[in-house]
Amino acid sequence: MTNEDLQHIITGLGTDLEFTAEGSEFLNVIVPKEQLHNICSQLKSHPELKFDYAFCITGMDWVPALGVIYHLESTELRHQIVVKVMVDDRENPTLDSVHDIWQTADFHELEIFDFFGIKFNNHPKLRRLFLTPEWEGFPLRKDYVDEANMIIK
Amino acid sequence: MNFTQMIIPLNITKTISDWIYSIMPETAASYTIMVVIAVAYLLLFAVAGLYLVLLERKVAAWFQLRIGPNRVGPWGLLQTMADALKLVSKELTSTIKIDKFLYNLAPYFVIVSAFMAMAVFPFSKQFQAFDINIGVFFLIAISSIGVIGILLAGWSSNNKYALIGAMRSGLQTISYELSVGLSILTMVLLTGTLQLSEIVEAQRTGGWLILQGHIPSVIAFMIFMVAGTAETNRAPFDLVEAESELGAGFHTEYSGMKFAYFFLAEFINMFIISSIAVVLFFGGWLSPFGITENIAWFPEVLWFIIKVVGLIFLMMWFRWTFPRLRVDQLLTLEWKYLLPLNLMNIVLMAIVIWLNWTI
Amino acid sequence: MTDQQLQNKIKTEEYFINMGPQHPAAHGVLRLILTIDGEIIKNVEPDLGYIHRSIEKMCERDSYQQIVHLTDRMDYLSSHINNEAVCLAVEKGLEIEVSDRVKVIRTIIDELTRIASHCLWWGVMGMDLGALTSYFYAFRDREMINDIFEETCGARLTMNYNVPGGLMFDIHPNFVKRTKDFIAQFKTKIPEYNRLLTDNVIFHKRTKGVGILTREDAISFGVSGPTARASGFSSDVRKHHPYSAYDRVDFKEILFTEGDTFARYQVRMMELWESISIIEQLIDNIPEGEIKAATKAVIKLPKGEFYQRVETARGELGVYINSAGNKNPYRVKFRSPGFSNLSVLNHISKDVLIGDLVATMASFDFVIPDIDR
Amino acid sequence: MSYFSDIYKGIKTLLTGMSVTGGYFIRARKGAITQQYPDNRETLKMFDRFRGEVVMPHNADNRHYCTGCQSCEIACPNGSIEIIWDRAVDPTTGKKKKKIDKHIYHLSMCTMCGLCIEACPTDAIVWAPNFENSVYDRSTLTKILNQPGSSVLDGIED
Repeated sequence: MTNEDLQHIITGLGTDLEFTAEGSEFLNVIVPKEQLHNICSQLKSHPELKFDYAFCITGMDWVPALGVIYHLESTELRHQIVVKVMVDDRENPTLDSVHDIWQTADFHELEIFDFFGIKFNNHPKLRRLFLTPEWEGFPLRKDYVDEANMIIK
Repeated sequence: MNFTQMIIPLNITKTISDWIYSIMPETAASYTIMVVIAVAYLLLFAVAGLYLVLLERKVAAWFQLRIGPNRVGPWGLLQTMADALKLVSKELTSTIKIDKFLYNLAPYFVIVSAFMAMAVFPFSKQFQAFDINIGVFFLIAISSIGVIGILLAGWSSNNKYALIGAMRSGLQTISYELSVGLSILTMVLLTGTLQLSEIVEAQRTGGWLILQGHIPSVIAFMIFMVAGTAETNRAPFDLVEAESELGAGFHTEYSGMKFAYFFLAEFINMFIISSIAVVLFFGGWLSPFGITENIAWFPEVLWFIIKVVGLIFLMMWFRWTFPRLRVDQLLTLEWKYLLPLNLMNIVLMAIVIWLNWTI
Repeated sequence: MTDQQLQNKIKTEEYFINMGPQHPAAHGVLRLILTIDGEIIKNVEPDLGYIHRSIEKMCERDSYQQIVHLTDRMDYLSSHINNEAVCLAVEKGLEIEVSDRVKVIRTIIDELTRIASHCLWWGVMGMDLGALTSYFYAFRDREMINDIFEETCGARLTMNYNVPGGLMFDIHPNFVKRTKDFIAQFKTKIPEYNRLLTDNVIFHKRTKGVGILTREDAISFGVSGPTARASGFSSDVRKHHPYSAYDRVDFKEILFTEGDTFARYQVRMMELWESISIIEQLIDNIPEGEIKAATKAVIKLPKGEFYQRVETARGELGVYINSAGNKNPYRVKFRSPGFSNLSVLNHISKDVLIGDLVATMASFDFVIPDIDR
Repeated sequence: MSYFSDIYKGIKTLLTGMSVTGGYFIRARKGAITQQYPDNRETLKMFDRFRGEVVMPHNADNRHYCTGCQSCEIACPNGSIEIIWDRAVDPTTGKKKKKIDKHIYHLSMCTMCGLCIEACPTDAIVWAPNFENSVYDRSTLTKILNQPGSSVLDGIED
């Protein structure tokens, strides 16, 4: 399915969706954070989309917004799409968890929480996965400073 | 018990015993001889255990396209001696929350029970410290005491891995004890005696027992080797240690000489199991087809050692080839395969003897 | 006493056990917190980060050429494939088309890497199940591949042979001959592997029906590579999104439907044959051509996002590069196969014995730096 | 009856496995792949391209090819190369020219990626197949690649 067809179908799934294909090989859909869970579950269940394989979930720090990028693929129809979601609140960023749609999100959300500090509602057990529980700050954010361990060129 | 009737091995020892009797009263002399024999056996088997370790390492290396230890002494012959020295000189460390008494007792349980079994081994006609009429029975009884040491070690270490290992060892030994016992019983049917020297003598005329009892004997031998390997906690039945699952199993918390006791006991147990097999199936010290029977100077003990080492090699071959069983499969193998086969085999053996089909 | 009362009376207690970070079956520093009832596993909770080096953060300060050598240290058993993933992503951004020669050489070395990785996996799988000899047989054969790499690339493991735009230097003159020698010899060794381990009855007992992963779960958990293909999930990136020279070679995607440990084992064993066949198709006619496309000394990717998927020995590796147009990337994400594969471990290890968990983990073929990055 | 055929098949596969290891046992002497490392130092030869450590070759007159362009320093991902340079008047042309004072190489920080050698325009630094890099003191891993009193070969442009 071409990106135009995908865009056509996905437009009907929610409101205020932004589409872009610029600078990327995939169709990018920017989803408002309130609709994230709803759109994602429709992306998986829609008979013409069937995005059942989330092959990459990336945390992102677009200063000032934080966000998550979902790379999705349909194992049956073999088309891909990129879903982006942004959250502006840097102090207490919160998004909906999609682990009930793609179970791989469970671990990837832990990783994103660990490095970006984005909290996920309804996540079964949000904890520090890589770092120690008492670690302060979120290392992959652009404003993270650690003078002892970071070498900046 | 009158120790003067003990079979005194070989000429040299006879001279020594004569000399001891000539210089002290009879009771004192018999006790002295007891101590001398005990010390001699201890030394003998400490060295034998160490060389079995070396053999294992060399054999493993050859199976695995390696060279094996070759740095200490010629062809690495002193390697295990050096290892033992290192272990002796090592500090004994332990964790705080152990049960001190049992923790320290456990290795002695294992090693002492292993050494006790030595007493009845018929190395050759003259070379047997203690020839009791229930020799086979004694051997089985002693060889299964060792598991108490393993259980104690696992329990007292206060370590979860050790505890799991010990519990596995318990169920493993209890199950496989049956098969060892029953397969030995099959052979005892054939000889009609429990005395080790008589079992060997019975093979002088009729050929080795594995041939005398043909099919049932062969089955009994196979079952005995499988169960015996399990009894000594060696791969593919080394669930007690199972390094990829439990770290080091029951001896995780042991170090230095106490660890060495467990380690040596494993190899001596291997020796015991092989010795029982040699006596029961392969004619003990008797030479094959009596080829050295008329050579007076030929030490019969050599045949015994050769056969035992052969069987030990077989057990090593098992170890370096097979994957490890899982704990439930271990029990399935025993209760579903070995035990029914064994019971059938006993009946078969009884029929064979009843109909006089033995060779 | 009713059954319920009796059960309450003899109730067992669950306890925790730390498998790792120092454990022989952890293959590194993976720490699993097991909840165990007797010997039956109730829950597996991985605790990661013992060798996390924050490669993604380091990438944000390095130039594109320098990123490549960091990926060697991720999945060190498929280092060449990792390098290639980054280079392909950068080449995608720069819109460079590398020559056929580069493509073919990359593919051959990819497959050699895969064989080497599977060899190591086979040896370690045997070792985890208690058959220690397999380890040495596998390493003997892997040594030949390492020699090939050492002669051509200069290093045995962390090769860093790829650069954006091609290869660092041409293959060594002995490369073709050595590879052919290896293939000829290795073909006689796989049947030996099978006789030693694959056909062994104890091995069958330990692996068949253990750790069953269904196709739906495999997809949902994002499992990829041989692990997914054993469950019937056709996830081979080489087939679905061909890169380098994979579109011009003929190979089968090995698919099994059982999803158990033995199926995962068989997929990898059969992939060895497929890798051999791919190498045989390419080794005799490596085309002539440029070894390195001209790039600027300072590579600046245009603004945008570039995603490259490759198939490493463990599964799908994704490289996501977000460029702001500078000489270093704005954000790099490595979607590592091990991380997603690990997430399914708890799901399929409920109510199994410790021995089964070890077998399952061995068949997943974890490389911990790949999970931790 | 499958009970007995299972036993038979099981034993058969076990014996097959034992035949593999047994075969290697018999051929143990020939098959051993062990390298007895410190003993074979004389015969042990690394491949030409082996990345052991970075060295700077000097010719008989104690001249090298390094112009001090710092390409390697920039290319290095780990900052393991530092060049201390100076400008000196070239006696033949009378122009001021860059000249290295010290080419410092931290072997302890090097990951053997080879980017510096790729970057060098004059091939002044090369790989040496030296793999015995263990030392007792970490500071000895910081090496000065240019020999004392050496100078750049004439005619190497920067």
